[in-house]
Amino acid sequence: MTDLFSTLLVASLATPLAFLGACFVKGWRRYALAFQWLAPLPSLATGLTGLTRAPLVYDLPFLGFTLRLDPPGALLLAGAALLWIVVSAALWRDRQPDNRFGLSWLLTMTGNVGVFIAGDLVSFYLFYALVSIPAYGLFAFSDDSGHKRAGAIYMAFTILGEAVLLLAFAMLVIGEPRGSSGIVDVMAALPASPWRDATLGLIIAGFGMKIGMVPFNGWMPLTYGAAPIPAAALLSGAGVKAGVIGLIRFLPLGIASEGWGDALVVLGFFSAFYGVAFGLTQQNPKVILAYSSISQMGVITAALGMALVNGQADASLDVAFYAANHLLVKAALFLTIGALATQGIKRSHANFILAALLALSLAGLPLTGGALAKLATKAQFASGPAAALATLSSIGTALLMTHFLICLAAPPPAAAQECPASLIHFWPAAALGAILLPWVFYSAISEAPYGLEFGDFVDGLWPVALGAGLALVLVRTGRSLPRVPVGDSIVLEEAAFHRLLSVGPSLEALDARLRQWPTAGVSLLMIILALLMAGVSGS
Amino acid sequence: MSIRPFLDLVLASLVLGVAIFTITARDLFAAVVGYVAYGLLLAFVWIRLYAPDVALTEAAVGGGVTGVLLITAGKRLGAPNVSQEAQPGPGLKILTGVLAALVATALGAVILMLPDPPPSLAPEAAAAIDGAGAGLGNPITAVLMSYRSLDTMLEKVVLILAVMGVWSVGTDKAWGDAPAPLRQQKAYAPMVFLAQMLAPVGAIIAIHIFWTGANAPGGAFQGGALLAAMWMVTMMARLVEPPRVDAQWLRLALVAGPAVFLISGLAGAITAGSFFAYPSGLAKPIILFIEAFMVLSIAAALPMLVAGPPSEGQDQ
Amino acid sequence: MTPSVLAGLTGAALVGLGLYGLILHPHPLRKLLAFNLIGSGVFLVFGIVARRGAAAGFRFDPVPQAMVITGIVVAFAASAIAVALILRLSVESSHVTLDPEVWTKPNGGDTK
Amino acid sequence: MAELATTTPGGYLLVLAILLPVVGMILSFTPGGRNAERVALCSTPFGFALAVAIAFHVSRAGKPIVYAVGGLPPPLGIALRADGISAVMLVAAAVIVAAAGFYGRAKFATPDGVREGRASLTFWIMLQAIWAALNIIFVGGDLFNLYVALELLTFAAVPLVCIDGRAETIAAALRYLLFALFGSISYLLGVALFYGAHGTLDISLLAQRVQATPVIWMAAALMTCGLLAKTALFPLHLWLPPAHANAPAAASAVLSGLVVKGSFFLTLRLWFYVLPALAADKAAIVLGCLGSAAIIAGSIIALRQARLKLLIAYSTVAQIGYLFLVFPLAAGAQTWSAIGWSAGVMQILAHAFAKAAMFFSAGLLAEALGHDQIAKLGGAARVLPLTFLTIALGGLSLMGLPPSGGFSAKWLMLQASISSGQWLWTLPILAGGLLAAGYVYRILAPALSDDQIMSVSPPKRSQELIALALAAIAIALGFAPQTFFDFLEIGRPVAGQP
Amino acid sequence: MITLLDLFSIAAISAGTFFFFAGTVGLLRFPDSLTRLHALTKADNLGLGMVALGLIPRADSALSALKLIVIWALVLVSGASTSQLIGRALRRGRK
Repeated sequence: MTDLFSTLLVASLATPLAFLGACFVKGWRRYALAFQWLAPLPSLATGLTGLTRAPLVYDLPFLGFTLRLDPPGALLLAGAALLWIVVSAALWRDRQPDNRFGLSWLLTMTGNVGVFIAGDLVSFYLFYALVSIPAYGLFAFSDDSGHKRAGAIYMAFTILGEAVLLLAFAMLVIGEPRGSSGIVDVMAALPASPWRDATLGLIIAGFGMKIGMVPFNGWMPLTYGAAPIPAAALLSGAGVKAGVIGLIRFLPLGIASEGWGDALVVLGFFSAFYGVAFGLTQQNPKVILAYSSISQMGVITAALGMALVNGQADASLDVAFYAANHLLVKAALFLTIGALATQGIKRSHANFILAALLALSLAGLPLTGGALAKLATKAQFASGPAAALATLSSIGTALLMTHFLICLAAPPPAAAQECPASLIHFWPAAALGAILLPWVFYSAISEAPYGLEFGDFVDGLWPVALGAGLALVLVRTGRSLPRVPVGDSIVLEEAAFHRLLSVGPSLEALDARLRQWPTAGVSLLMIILALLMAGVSGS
Repeated sequence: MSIRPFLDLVLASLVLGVAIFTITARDLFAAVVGYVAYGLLLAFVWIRLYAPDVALTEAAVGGGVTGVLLITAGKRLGAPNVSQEAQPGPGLKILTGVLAALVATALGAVILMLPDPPPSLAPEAAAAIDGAGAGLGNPITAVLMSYRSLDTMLEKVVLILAVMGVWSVGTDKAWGDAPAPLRQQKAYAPMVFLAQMLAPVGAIIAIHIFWTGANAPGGAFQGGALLAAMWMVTMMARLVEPPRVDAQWLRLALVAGPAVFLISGLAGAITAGSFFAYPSGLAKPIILFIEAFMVLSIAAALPMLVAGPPSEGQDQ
Repeated sequence: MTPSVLAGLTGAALVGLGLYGLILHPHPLRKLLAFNLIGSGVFLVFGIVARRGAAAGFRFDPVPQAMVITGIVVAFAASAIAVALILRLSVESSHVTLDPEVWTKPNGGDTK
Repeated sequence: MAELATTTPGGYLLVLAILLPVVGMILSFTPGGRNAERVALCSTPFGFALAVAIAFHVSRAGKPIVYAVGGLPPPLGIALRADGISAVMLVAAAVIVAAAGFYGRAKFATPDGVREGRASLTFWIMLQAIWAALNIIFVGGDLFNLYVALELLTFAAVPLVCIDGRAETIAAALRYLLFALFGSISYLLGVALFYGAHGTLDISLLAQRVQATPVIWMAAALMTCGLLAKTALFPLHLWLPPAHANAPAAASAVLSGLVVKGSFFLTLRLWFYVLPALAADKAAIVLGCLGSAAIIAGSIIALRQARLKLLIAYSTVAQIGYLFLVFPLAAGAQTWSAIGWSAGVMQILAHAFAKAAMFFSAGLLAEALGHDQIAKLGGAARVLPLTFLTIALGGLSLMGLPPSGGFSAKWLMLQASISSGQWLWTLPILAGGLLAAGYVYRILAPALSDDQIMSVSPPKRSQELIALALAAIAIALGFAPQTFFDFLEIGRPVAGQP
Repeated sequence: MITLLDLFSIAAISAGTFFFFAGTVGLLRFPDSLTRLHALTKADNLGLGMVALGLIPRADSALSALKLIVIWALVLVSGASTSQLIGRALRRGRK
């Protein structure tokens, strides 16, 4: 039985790679791209199978890669695979995006699948890079300057994150005495490692850049604003979860560590409220969703922080569930923008109500998946200030989501064309799925019952109602909120970056001087003398 | 108590003086002439260091052939062509001077620190004279041809490569033609006379040097260099013109030395059990055989290096 | 002061002189002269090493002398290539200089 | 160490590896004409086979294989030695030379109508000369023998720079030659001092005899600087950008991928094989600092180049900097020095293949578009998909993203610098990666954008595939198994136990 | 004890050195290049001849004696023709 399972595991990675290979055969390329929605099917199967099983480890021969699937990974894998299948199928059914886009799409998909099942540092780093970098091709291959800017900024953050993580991983592997690079082994060795704190700092910073943790949040609104709806749905839904799984894998959840835990909680909740606050200043629904992602990822960070404080190893599954719910809902919400843009809200109130349910599910509306997600993280936000902040954040989410619903009335013009017709057609199904599917997963991962008593119902309802109410009040009082440029802090960071670039010309001038013959000769003599002195004084 | 140390001192200061002149001379051509004189003086220094072979080489190449090369270059460049580039500023001059002085001082210091008793391979060489270099009275030839045969072979390859490099600097259209003559003027009686007188004698002396090289100072390179000089003299006198660069005989002459060296080196693997080894007893004749061809190659290569790349319309 | 020590110091001085010229002279041919000066200085160092190595009935150690002979040949080959380049440069362009500024074209790169 | 002076089984292969290209040169030169091309191309497979055979012998023996030329062992005779790193370098050289040869056919085949062409004859002869010189450098065991090889290398490389005869390129070649001579004479002076101090130039004998005397330090300083000048380590890089950017693509690839590695290889030999017994930490730090400066400055200036080939040339300046981090990172006999050593060799190989591939592609691109202005590359990737795939793969390795040789090199360097407690080196390593990403992005982002562009003439598919193959090797290096790194350890002297 | 041959050698060589000295003085003191050239060639060729003559009796073998004469002859030839060339060059320089 495990053999079949491990075969599935390998297949879930091999299939996308096979499609990738097919792209290099001229005749097959069209079909490989058109039918790539089939590629994640094994991953879906693997994910669903892996939900309830003990972690499975499988060493790939030759490559020295290790695959490892545990329930949290399985949960996210299943969700991501499902999303990729649905969106890819729709996208290639209605229109044939060009090869650049298709290839970037397929590469991102491969990385996204791989990152959940990678078992050793190097392969994790590889898939993490794969899910991050080719995504550039999903929105930035354009002659529009805005898109180019978004792409450049996205790339800058991605590469910076990669560099930070590379250093962190190097420390991890050095800290492991037996020289293994398996994630489990290096994490087991981390507490004893002399570089423990530096490693953790780098880990949080590196993955923080992926999940838009403040102050690394600037790229997210820009990117989602620029990306066409299907791409945005996938990046915000599945792509970002690479960062979440990273934090889940590389935070020593089992071992209580006060300092880092508290730090994470603070960072997390700060992001959560920051996202809400700045989201409210935006009008473009896509951008608002981006800010809500920042806020939701903040909640996740905070949850992980609490888990770190209390040393709850099992928290990883709860957080994964929260993330999986966000994965489905956020993707569905992006599709909603396209759907309502074309159908027009006036025509069917049903649609609007559905959209509202979907949006408020993020805030934990009872009976929706969101409510389950809240329940799942109850263990983390059990009591004390954390619990209060958690409730506060869901009020905020409700507020932001209502703002989103209001802004849906004036969707961005391009939204209609961006979204594939069939997705719009099946949008209600997708939305319902996003609301209900978590129930399926939940039964698989947790035995904590979802109480249907009136009390729980009210507990779940009042923050949502309060948030929505606040939003409406906000509308009544007229928008007196300041207009913040998309990506807020990014503007400052760009300015700083350009100041940094200004060393270029001076360095060039220096180089021109150094390349003068006499200067070079003089430096040669100086190096001779320097080496001589270094040697004589050294010995 | 002898006058020698004084003479040495004079010689050293003379060498340094000419060197300083070469570096500081305002005029390009003057510097070139200074360098030629310097090369000849250096030969005496080598004599004083008991290095007659090096002295011969230095006189033939350092003084002679290099002299012709540089003088021809200086003449072709002419006066006005001294670079338009700004002269370096005084600050740079001082800095460079100080650094160069520092390096020279450090070098002098470590030379004085060289270990005593000095390490030497002379005993090994002495023992080896009647070993692998059997029958060679001149240890340097033994070292060059047998112990460091790989170096010597490669050095000849370097010569060929240099010839090719010089030729490659020409223009595409001129390829295959002959290099420009060494002197532009028409044949001139005294020059012709000199060439006619000197060339045969020089050739004989060259062969003599090569032949005695086995036992006495001298050898393939010195002989070849002298032969080359003679060829250049005749070319300067316009008695003969430089050959076309695609002439087969020329290329064969150029590669003869290294080729024969290579072949015998490879043959050594069969006949003597190791590459570049000589079958015992036959070492001397084989070495002389190889050297004969190397004389030919050197005599062909040096003038070609001086004559420069092929130039259009030099077809005879 | 023995001849070999004297020659060694002369060699060091020549190296210093040559370095100065090689670095400061703008004209490539002058640089080449300076290079040859350094070369002869280096060969003198070999020479005194050989002289000091006098032993076993030899008045010199033959190995360094053999190296000097090889070195002289190589140095000459180098000079020949350099001279050929200098002359061609003087034909191709008005200024015989190594100054990079003269040769860097900001918008170059359109291949002919 | 006595076993390093006497011929071992398979030693004869070393002589053959040296003589094959030499014979090829002579055979190309004498009849000239089209033979040059035929001889050069035919000899490449044999050379490759020889290199592989040598590698096989080394791995089987588990220790260096030696050949005493003429059956005359050092100190009087010359010995040739091949250890793990030499064998690897021999193979790499054979591959890249062969690639350059087959790539260069398009441009340097003897034109019809003439019996012999200047450019073509020069190219084929110099290519083989470079090959010969490199092989000697990789297996040579005698410092003076290596000097002759260095000169051979320079004299072969210079004519390739100015093969097209434009004044610009001649000036570049002249600057290259003169500065390289500067370097070689400095090296030779060091050789003289070594002989004067210890009466031998054989690497393994010196390794046993050297003591840390001022004479040795002076010799080491002079030789190192000479080699740095030939390796174009910042700030001694004045000759490299014009020379590599103006040479024809086939030549640039060899110059940038292999020739600079030759002199760097000798620097490794000097410090790790001749002077392992010396406490050279300070000197190593000097070299490491120069390397770091090269990484930062080279990358930033590469970021600002307008021409693709100049950008790639400056990226070479930067990548050379990485090589010199080996000296602090692989010093001593600690556990981490093995990691540092592997990192250095991996960086040599990864850069050699990636850079050769990129120069090939740059050449194709310039042929196809009629220019190599980065600003005018908009949309070029749709015209030349394969070429840009190659550039992307090469860039991947330069950036140090997985899976690639470049990644393995940086990954190991980081590990070595962390576990050796030399934290500061991680900064240039990472910064270099970021900046490299910057300049690769500068090439690729516009090329992949929607802009429209006209292709002058489509490139030859065969040439594109050769470039792609080299890039693929650079990527494949990322999957090198542990046995490969063990192989590199063969014959590496460990400090303290000469 | 000093033989006649020794006396002869001493006389010849000192005469030769005198001519060299004279030539050098001429080189330094004469007004223009042509006259300097004249002094140099004339005096030095003779001086060298004297020296060679003086050395012949001291030569260890007939061959080396012959060598001395050959050397002198070569110097005469080259000296004569080179001075011609230099003179011509000078005249051109004037015009």
